[in-house]
Amino acid sequence: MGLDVNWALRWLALSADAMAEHREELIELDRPIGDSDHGENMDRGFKAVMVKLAEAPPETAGAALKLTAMTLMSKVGGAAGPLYGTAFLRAGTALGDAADVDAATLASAFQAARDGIVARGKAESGDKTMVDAWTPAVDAAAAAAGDSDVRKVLLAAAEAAEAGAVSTDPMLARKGRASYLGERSIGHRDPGAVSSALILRAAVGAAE
Amino acid sequence: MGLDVNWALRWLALSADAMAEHREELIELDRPIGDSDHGENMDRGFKAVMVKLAEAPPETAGAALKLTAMTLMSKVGGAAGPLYGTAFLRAGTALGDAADVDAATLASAFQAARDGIVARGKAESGDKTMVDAWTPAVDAAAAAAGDSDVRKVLLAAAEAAEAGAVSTDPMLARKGRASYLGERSIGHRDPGAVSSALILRAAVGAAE
Amino acid sequence: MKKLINDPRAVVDESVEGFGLAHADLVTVFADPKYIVRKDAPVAGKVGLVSGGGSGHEPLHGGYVGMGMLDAAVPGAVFTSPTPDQILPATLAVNSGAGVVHIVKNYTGDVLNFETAAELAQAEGVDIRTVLVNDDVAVQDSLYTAGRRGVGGTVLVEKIAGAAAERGDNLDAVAAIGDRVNQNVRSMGVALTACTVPHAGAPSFVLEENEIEIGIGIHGEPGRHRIAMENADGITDRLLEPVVSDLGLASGDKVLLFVNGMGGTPQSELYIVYRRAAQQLAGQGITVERSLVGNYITSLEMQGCSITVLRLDDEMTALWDAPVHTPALRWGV
Amino acid sequence: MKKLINDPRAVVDESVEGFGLAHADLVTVFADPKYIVRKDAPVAGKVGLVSGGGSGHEPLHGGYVGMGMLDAAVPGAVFTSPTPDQILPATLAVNSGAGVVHIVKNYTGDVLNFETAAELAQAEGVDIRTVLVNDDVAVQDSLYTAGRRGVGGTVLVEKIAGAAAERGDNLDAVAAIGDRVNQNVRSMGVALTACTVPHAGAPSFVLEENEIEIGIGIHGEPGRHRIAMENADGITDRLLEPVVSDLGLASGDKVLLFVNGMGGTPQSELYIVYRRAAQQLAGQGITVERSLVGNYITSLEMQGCSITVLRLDDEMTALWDAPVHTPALRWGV
Ligand SMILES: Nc1ncnc2c1ncn2[C@@H]1O[C@H](COP(=O)(O)OP(=O)(O)O)[C@@H](O)[C@H]1O
Ligand SMILES: Nc1ncnc2c1ncn2[C@@H]1O[C@H](COP(=O)(O)OP(=O)(O)O)[C@@H](O)[C@H]1O
Ligand SMILES: [Mg+2]
Ligand SMILES: [Mg+2]
Ligand SMILES: [Mg+2]
Ligand SMILES: [Mg+2]
Repeated sequence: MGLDVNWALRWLALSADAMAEHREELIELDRPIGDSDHGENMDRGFKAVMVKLAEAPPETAGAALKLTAMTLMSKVGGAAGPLYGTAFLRAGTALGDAADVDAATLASAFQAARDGIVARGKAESGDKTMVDAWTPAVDAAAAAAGDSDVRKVLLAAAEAAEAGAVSTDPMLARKGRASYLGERSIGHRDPGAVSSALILRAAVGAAE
Repeated sequence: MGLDVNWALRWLALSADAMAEHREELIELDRPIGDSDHGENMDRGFKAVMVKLAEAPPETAGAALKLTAMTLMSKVGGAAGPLYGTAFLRAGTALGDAADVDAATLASAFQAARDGIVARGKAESGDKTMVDAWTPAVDAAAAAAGDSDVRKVLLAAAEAAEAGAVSTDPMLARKGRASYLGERSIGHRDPGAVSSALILRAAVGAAE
Repeated sequence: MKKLINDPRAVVDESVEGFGLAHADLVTVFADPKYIVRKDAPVAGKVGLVSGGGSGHEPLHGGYVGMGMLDAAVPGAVFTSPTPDQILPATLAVNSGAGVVHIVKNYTGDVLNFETAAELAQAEGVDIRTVLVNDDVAVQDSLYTAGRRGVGGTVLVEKIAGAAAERGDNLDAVAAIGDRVNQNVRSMGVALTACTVPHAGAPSFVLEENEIEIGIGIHGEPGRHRIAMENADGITDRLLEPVVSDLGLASGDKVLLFVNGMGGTPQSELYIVYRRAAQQLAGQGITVERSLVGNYITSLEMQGCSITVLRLDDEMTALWDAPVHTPALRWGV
Repeated sequence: MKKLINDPRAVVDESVEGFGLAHADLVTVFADPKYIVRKDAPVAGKVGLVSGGGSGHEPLHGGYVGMGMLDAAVPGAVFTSPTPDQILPATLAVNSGAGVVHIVKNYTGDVLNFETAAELAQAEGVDIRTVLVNDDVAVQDSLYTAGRRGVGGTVLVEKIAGAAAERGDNLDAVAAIGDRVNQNVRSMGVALTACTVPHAGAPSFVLEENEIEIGIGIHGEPGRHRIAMENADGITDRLLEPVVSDLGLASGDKVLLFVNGMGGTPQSELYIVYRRAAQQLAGQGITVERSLVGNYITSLEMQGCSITVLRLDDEMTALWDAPVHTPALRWGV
């Protein structure tokens, strides 16, 4: 069984729930090494996504992700808005018109999302950004895609993203607002990496 | 024995000491019903008086009080500066050129000081101002002046002023900054009444 | 107490010195006794305008010295009126022979010190008029009190009387327009936090996280009453209503609406207050013809604001619009 | 958190609305998507200037919309860059055909969102140039970081590039003068207290009574390091020294000295800082030709200041002096 438009809609709805639920946590993470707005930005953005999806329900998973991309780009602002916007745009494009997404397409969509983030933000692994959640997620998804079970791909990606978010703790930030802090950025978790892991975890829940 | 220029100089020096010592207390009294500057103003003013007296030592008690008046007027500012300035000016004038001040002259000098304060500030008894220290002091001094012991006059004035300052506690302020507070001025002691009592107490010490 | 200062007792000296350095093109600063005069004072044939008061209300008054506004400002210690030995030389320095108007905020200390200075100046042959500003509706006006304080309206009196002097009005006319502004202006303020006088070292009062003071003055003194924190619209209504009713404003009136920050409030918040006040006035058929939003008469770092409304007539509007060139207010030049 | 606001999420909406009401003679405010344009935009034949960024820095940027400065400002949420769907219509609204310059502070979010908007505008046939402002010497500049932030220098870039556009410079020339200002300007800031983002509800960091943050940005983010409280002269020296040495200023240079308040600092304190900075520059033979002191680029109610120095040449000085008529900066008109 593949993943259809309803999975995509559930994914986005669960992502919106996660952003609302973790709003304060993401604000708190953004406080010591940022500007205390990541949770507010993501929550505002995904609430707007829910409105847009309700206004014009998309017919494919790809279309749902593209609409999400446009909405995040126009509603989130900050660094996260364009980065997530590009990620969802590239992922949506990778899914194409497929009614059902198979494991290989899913893995390549994650890869496209990650590449989009890197293309816009120019961060490398270890720079203490959301890339540090996405890159291990993409690698794990690719490895899991072999036995063509989409649920395993989703799970592998989510778990790797979560580990990736934790791995940002000891990193010295070299991109984004946290980089202004130099050494003082060490010992804090990157908020964008955490929101990325939450979104990838929501994708698992949507497929249950 | 009367009071000579050395008594006046000691009085002013002890007043300066009292203002320095009670600076914080007078600031604290001025905080809830004023603007937290009375102690600073009086301390600054009497420090300046000390400098002036040292620069050009006066020859009579009257001259010492007049120099004090001019200095307080030009250095204190606020309400207290002109009021104390006028008080010392009128008192100095009342003493005239006398080398030794007798009890009757002393009492009339206190009276002149009080009248000066009233002339400038238009406060009546019970308005919760320094007048509530000066008026009982003047009355007590007049009563004590009968047996012509200047020390008794000084002591009577100081004690009455101290009681007068305490009596301002329950008053509702009708003059000065505290009047803006209306009912909320009740329950606080007037800082100008307290500084007046300190100055009159210093006059006692100077005669010991 | 955390401040960008050196010696707490040198705050006014050093601040006024820096002010003089930054605005040497507009003003001359005298250090002892301390006063600030317009660079080109005395202006031949012009009535001189002098104001002053305690420091800590910047840009009032030094920021308003210059063409079209004050000829001199006399700063006292923080929150303490200046002394006659400052006011007198400032008055003499700006007298061109046409006389001098003292603009005095109604506080016992200011009144007494300016009174003495006016006597001394008159004794030296300078004709003096005094405009007393007492626009604070938070204070009950009564014969048996010190009367209303001078607050936000002071800025408007200084601008409009300054314009009248600049266009050549004589001494009585300048004083008369100053009085007219004062009669048509009312203010009321609120504090969200107290302020700390440098030499006092501790806040002038303590407000809990959910309390605000309504009816404060500009000296960190407590207000008329303390209430639970409200939203901006609610607070705006509380300040505006007594101002409008005391002025007796009616539909068809034209006003200047002035939302003033107390020093520590972000501009964005002042505009939220302005929005509500403008909407409320519009709802009553009152036309806001001119406006002013910002930190113009402050209480050190206090958070809060005041609302001032001036009932305009055509002459006041024209004088408000007239060119002004001071460190803190400038237009038309 | 105690603020003069209603709904924490409506702060920008209501504040910008109030701003529009107060300055209806100068600007037109669009609510959704939100942007502010100069009343008479597009000005025929003139290069358009658009800037923007997170809100909370008022008067930046909306306060600088008007003759001689910006044609449009695009306010994001508090401390959050605006989005392309705001920047694009603002850009289109001010394009007279002569092209549009985007003035962008160097933050990842601002850069990415303006980048997208520029692409979209270009796709609609508008010629775009981008001037990136990155004047904050507190940030180590390196290929491997996000680079230096844009802070106080932004105000000077907007004024001087705005004057160049107003006198009729073409697109490349306006962008070039903007870049030249950026290359010759450096800044550094200090916080005495943190600020509280309305939607976050708690301060962005906590400073003890005896601590200050050196090298802060304008978003309530922590600085480079925390030190024990010092006096104003000591703090001024700490801010000024890296600015002067990074600029490579030498005796004989002429500069503009800009002491900026972060929003909650009294003007009197800013002049104490100005005094020291001016004295130090004079001591090094550097001439302060122009100055600016006040709250021009803020962090909500933060207490603290920044020092910005711009090395002037005759053209920049003339463009600085050129008339400007905006809500927050006005002279010569
Ligand atoms: N150059 C970049 N590349 C990838 N991710 C980045 C980059 N810059 C910032 N980020 C991510 O964006 C997150 C911050 O997002 P957010 O707080 O919403 O925006 P802002 O930093 O503009 O306030 C960071 O935690 C980080 O994961
Ligand atoms: N009209 C008045 N008549 C007599 N005394 C007054 C009057 N107004 C104020 N005072 C006295 O002055 C004192 C305040 O002095 P101070 O704090 O130095 O001046 P300010 O009120 O200007 O800050 C009050 O405590 C009161 O005793
Ligand atoms: Mg952030
Ligand atoms: Mg006092
Ligand atoms: Mg006082
Ligand atoms: Mg942000």
